[in-house]
Amino acid sequence: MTSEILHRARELAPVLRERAPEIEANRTLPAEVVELLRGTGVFGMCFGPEWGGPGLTSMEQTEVVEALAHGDASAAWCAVIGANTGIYANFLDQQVAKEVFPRLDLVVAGLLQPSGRAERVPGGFRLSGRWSFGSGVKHADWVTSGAFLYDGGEPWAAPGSKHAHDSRQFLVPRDQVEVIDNWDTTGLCGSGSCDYTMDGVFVPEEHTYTFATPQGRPGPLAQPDSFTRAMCGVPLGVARAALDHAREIAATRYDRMAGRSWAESWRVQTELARLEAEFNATREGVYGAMRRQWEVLAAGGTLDDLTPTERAASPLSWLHAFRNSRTIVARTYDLLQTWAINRSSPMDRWLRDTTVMAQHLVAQDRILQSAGAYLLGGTPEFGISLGLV
Amino acid sequence: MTSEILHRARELAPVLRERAPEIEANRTLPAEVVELLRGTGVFGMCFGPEWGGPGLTSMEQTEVVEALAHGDASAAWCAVIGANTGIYANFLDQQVAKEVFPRLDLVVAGLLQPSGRAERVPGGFRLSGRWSFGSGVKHADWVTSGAFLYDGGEPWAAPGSKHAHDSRQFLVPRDQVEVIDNWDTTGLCGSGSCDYTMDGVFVPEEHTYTFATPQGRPGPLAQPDSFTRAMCGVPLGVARAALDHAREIAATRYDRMAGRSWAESWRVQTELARLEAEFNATREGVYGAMRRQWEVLAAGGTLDDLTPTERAASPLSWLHAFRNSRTIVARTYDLLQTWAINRSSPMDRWLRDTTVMAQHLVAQDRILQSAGAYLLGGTPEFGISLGLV
Amino acid sequence: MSAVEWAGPPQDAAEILRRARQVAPVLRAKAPEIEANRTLPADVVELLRGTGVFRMCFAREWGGPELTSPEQLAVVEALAYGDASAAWCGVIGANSGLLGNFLHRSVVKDVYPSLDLVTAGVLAPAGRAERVPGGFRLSGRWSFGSGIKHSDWVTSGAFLFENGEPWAEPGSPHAHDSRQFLVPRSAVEVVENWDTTGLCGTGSCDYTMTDVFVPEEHTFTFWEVRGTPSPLAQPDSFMRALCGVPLGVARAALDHAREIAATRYDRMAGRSWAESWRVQTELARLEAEFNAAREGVYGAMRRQWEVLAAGGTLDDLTPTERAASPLSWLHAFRASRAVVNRLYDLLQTWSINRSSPMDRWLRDTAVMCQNLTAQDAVLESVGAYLLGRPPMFRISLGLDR
Amino acid sequence: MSAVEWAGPPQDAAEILRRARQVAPVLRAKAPEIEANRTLPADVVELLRGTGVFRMCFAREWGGPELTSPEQLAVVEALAYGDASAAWCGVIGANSGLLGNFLHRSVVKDVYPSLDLVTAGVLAPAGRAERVPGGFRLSGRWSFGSGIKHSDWVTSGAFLFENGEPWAEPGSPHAHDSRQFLVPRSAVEVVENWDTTGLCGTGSCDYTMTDVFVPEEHTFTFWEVRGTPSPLAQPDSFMRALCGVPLGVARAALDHAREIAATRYDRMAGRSWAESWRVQTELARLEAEFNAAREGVYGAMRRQWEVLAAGGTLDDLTPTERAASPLSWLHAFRASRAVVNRLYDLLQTWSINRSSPMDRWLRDTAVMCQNLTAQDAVLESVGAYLLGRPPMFRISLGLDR
Repeated sequence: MTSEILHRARELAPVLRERAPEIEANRTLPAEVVELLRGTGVFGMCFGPEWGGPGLTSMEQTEVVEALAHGDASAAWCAVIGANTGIYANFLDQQVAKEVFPRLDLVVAGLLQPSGRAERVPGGFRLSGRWSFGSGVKHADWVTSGAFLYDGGEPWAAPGSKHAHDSRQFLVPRDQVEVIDNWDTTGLCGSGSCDYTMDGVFVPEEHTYTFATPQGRPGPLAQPDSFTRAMCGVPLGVARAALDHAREIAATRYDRMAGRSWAESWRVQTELARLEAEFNATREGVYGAMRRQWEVLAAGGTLDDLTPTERAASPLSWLHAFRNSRTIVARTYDLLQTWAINRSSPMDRWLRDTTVMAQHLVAQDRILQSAGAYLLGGTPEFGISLGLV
Repeated sequence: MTSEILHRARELAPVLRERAPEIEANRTLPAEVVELLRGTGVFGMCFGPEWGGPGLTSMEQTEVVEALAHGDASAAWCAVIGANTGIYANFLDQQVAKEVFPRLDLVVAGLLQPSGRAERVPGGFRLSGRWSFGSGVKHADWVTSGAFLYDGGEPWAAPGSKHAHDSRQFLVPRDQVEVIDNWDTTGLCGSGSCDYTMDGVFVPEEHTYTFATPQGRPGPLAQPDSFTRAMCGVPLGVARAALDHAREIAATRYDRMAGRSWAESWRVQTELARLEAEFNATREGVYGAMRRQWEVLAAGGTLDDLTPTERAASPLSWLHAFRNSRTIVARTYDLLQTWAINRSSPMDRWLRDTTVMAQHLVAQDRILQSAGAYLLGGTPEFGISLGLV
Repeated sequence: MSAVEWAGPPQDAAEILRRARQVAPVLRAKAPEIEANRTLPADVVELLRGTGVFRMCFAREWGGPELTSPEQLAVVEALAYGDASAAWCGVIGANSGLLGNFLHRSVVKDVYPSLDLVTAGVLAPAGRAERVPGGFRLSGRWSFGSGIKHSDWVTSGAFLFENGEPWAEPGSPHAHDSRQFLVPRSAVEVVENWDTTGLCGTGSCDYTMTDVFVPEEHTFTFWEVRGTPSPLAQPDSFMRALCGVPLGVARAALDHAREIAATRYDRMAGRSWAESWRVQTELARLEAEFNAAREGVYGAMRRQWEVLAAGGTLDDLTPTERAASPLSWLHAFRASRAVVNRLYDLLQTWSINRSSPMDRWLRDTAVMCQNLTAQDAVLESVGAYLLGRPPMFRISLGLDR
Repeated sequence: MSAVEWAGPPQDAAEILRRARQVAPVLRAKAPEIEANRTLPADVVELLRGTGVFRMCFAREWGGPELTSPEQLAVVEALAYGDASAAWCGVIGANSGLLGNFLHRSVVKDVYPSLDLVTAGVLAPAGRAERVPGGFRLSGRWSFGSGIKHSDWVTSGAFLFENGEPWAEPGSPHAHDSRQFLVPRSAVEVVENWDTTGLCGTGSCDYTMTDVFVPEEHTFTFWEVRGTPSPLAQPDSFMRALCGVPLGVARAALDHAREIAATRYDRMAGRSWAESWRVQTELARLEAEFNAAREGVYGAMRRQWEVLAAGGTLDDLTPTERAASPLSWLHAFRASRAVVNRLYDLLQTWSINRSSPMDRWLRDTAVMCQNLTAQDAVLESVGAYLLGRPPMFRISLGLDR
């Protein structure tokens, strides 16, 4: 089962590469591309055997994402986000989860950071607000959104909560949100990461959840960081694609001014090798931290059973993957010089894709701050990045 | 007169280079080396014509320091510190200055940051404390030290002062301080930057001063930042020396494994050129900012007449000079590979010298913080680096 | 918005610089349109023409303002502060006045009846020129002809052939000589293949010629000065001001970032960006790097100008000084691009939308760094020169052919 | 302090690793003495011997523990956590067991009557071996013989000569063949020329031999496996664990910096270092870079081991996988050094005194990065290999001679 999804992802990659200009131009995934992704089984890859799903490990998931990103970054981005459905299922009431996800290939999109306002009403909440960067929201089946809770107009927290103001996730059908067509980047264009709004949408209590309380079977995919692990497969897949592309191009070029083939050029040889070294280290850094974490979690442990160094290693490896992949792409672009600049070269797209991607929260300096503060006994700004909830 | 000091400094450089191992081993400048420096006139270079001095501009001073550092970093470091005598003279009562500096080639050393405690007594202060990093203190004639003021045991500030607790500089004869022999680094060894202490030393009022109040002729060398400008000549001189050395060595080496001379090697050609580019930019960055600043100050303006960008440019260029020179040395070391590692290669010493030097306050991140905060309207931690007193 | 009106052509450097600064905001506003057009719109060309940038290199003997290289650089920086593509076409178009120093004196007035005409074209020899009575028949395809669509004249490098055989002048150091060929714009066919996402507006298309007759007197080389000797009548002079484009963009990005940063508040961290160590130190670090890169260019240029203006030649510079110029150009390109990249990251998601100029500057600087002046070949050549070996790319050092 | 007592030689990887970790603090305490001595003091050599590091590569058929490459690497990291020079000599000395796979089976027991003997020497052919009856007469000078002073045997690369003429085996791909020559330590003359300020304690002196007779059966090459085939009987196996030295040092520096940082207070800024964005982000960034460099080594090594242990050869790896190993070693050296340099800066003046280990680590990593495995020649060779061209430095790829 595992290898089947990976196999299909690899088979789909060249198709995605071909459709990349169309995906870009569309500024969100074309419906047909969504169906192609669905056909690989990627959207269901996080559902465990208890759901009849394939239950891929985080390492296996990341490999699938890398394979898709080797084809197209936006498609892979939407795939990894859509694949989180099976992770959210672990935090919902299990009966409700079965109802909202009658099939394993439905897509949930949305912004998890609490940005909206949920007023308590009988049986649930009335939800309003505006959420940014809702990647894949246009083709989603459900939308999950973070929001702060209010009761009678006042900020509300559960008795004994460690927060002054509690927040939760709210799952609503896609047709209840209004998408604002404001995703207008030149990188990762096809992710359709638009803002969306809701105004007084009723959400029943049982469609709300938090990542602090798993309700499904405990396990490595019922952890507060589960849904961020495989994202870095996107930059890694793009970087690998760029390196492969560069090796292929370099093998065919001749430098007339210097009177030697590129394959004989110190510049090309050393830079290509240096970038391989950096890519390998970056990628192994991700998988190494992930394997260690999985080992502990699969044995029934929690993130607290990791040493601080091991625990910090995961979010740091993701950030590192985003940043180094982007650097590798930029340097590969320079390696190919004017062979990179034309829109017909995938380097042009990859440069823009990795640049935009690297602005995502998981690659921001605050991750460094939080991990460093955690290691030093200081105050992390963004504890959730370490699974500190 | 100007060109005479520079000329002598250049002539002295090879002598200093030869004595470098001895200077290192001695962990402070040998007396004979101090006299060689004195002979160049460097200790008097900041005294203006009104003192019968040569009145070198900051640019000219920096060139002298670069020339000495081309020979030996520790000697140049002590030279630029000793040369500040002529700058301190601008902040002392002019009659007192003439008494304490009867000749123009005396050396003042000491730590300016307020670290000690000065209790007000009739006619002056009783000064106690421990000061760190007193470069050149062993061969100094006078010692200047920052200290906080106390009156009747209580922190004291002048009426109307913007500080809660005022500090001042205290000038004492060298024999009144106790030097602690704790300078034990492997870089910049010869600077003898030992701690020193004083315990209840009486300092008459007229031997105290602050950089906020020039008492000599106003001008570019009577500014709160005057004494930090030429320091970056030390790393710049070392980096230039390393580049010259590498070019010389590279021109003679043959790579047997590759079957080509180093002069024909892409590795050597491109790296040497890249380092020249970085060195030139770094150095011109210093002189460009300095020239602009001098132009404004020499016309009777103050630092406030510079645009914020121009004002920030000076301390940033110094930091940049320290850091980039060190990087250039480290990369030159790598360029020469095993030809750099033996103690007989100056690269070994330069690597250690520039590493230690780069820990000086002028090269620390807080300079970046202060300049950035200044440009953004935030709060500089260390305003004096921008001449904000 | 485009209604910038001036009374007649500018007379001196100060006036050209003033006008360049004045059009910069107009260019900034037109940037999306410039991008979309993939070559400079006609009204933008006229805007540039009005600043005097196209005439800035013309020697006084032809009635030109003859800006020094540092003055030219400042003009280019000012234009690039508005739009990179426009500045790029500005500095390329300004080559007309430089070519005037190498053309036969007899034809300069005919070729350039106005000082505001634009010359475009590719100098590296790529075509083939067959000697015929009175001149040559020129054919070939040249790549990256920035600004060619709005140009008046096109200059192109080509190898010389006589009766189908490679030809070199007796005593030439080369086995096969090349020259520049100046033809009217109408003589060339433009290939519509400039399709980048950076520096889009330069219209740096390929162009071809087939059997175009070029009279002998419309040919020249950069090794034979026919005008009055001057610091601008040097083989490297047309490369000097190009790096004003990345420098102008980097300055614009620094100013933009400072402005944005001063207004942002980080809710997660609970402090304003102005009080954030991250923002403070990174902004300061980038100022330091930018200043150094920029002063590196001006410093090398001033020293070179000083020697040349005193009647010296490039050979009167020390090897280190001579190497400093091409190295400073490369460094300016690369450092400016790094500054833009890091500012993009500094502003995080405030950079990614197409409405942010950071998005465009990122693409512009990535593409411009692929220009020959910013390639490793320059490092290799300068390094070889410093080590006493023959450099491959000699013109960047102004080395005699 | 040096009284570390163990009951007999260790029997397996876990025990060797445990002992290595146990001696690390002792080595750290002795580091100043090791430095000052410019070669390992005798008691430090015995300390290492006691850990079993020198025997760790011996195959089971010789009674050795036959650690896998990842296990060896972990041992080296653990030693380097204590002292870089000691770890360097540890991994070099451990070559005895690897050479056992290439020596004639008949002599292994004679040469290594104990598994704890140390082999030092320089593998790159630098000397000259003249064929004589029964063997060779060897002369030459070899550079950088780390650990030679305390070694029992010395192996040296040399070119073969017959009657004064360069000699190659019929069918050899080389015009001139070379081999390794194993001689007792007493046969070589050590030149006292190791005078660095980093990695001081390795005593990596030059050594010479003049006309030393080496019997045929004490010669070997890395292309002919004479022991049982195994993942360690490969031409590249002696290079694999060396990068444990920089990795161990970098880990030590990271831990040291974290410890120091947790206790410092910045009076000028008015906050503890633990709450400083500068310290937090830089420490985290360096953890990320270290982890990646280290996992890069283990990842490539695991994949290689998997293939070799299944009976495959290096040719069964994809080119990308095969290139990954030497690249990961180089990267480990360079990244570790960068981590140390940046931690030195992070701690500012808390690093500069000789009493801080940062001072030593700075010098150690600077010198070790000049080792061939960390030089650009590796990048060049691996790049050439990936592009289908003949690499210069073949052994790092385990390419057949």
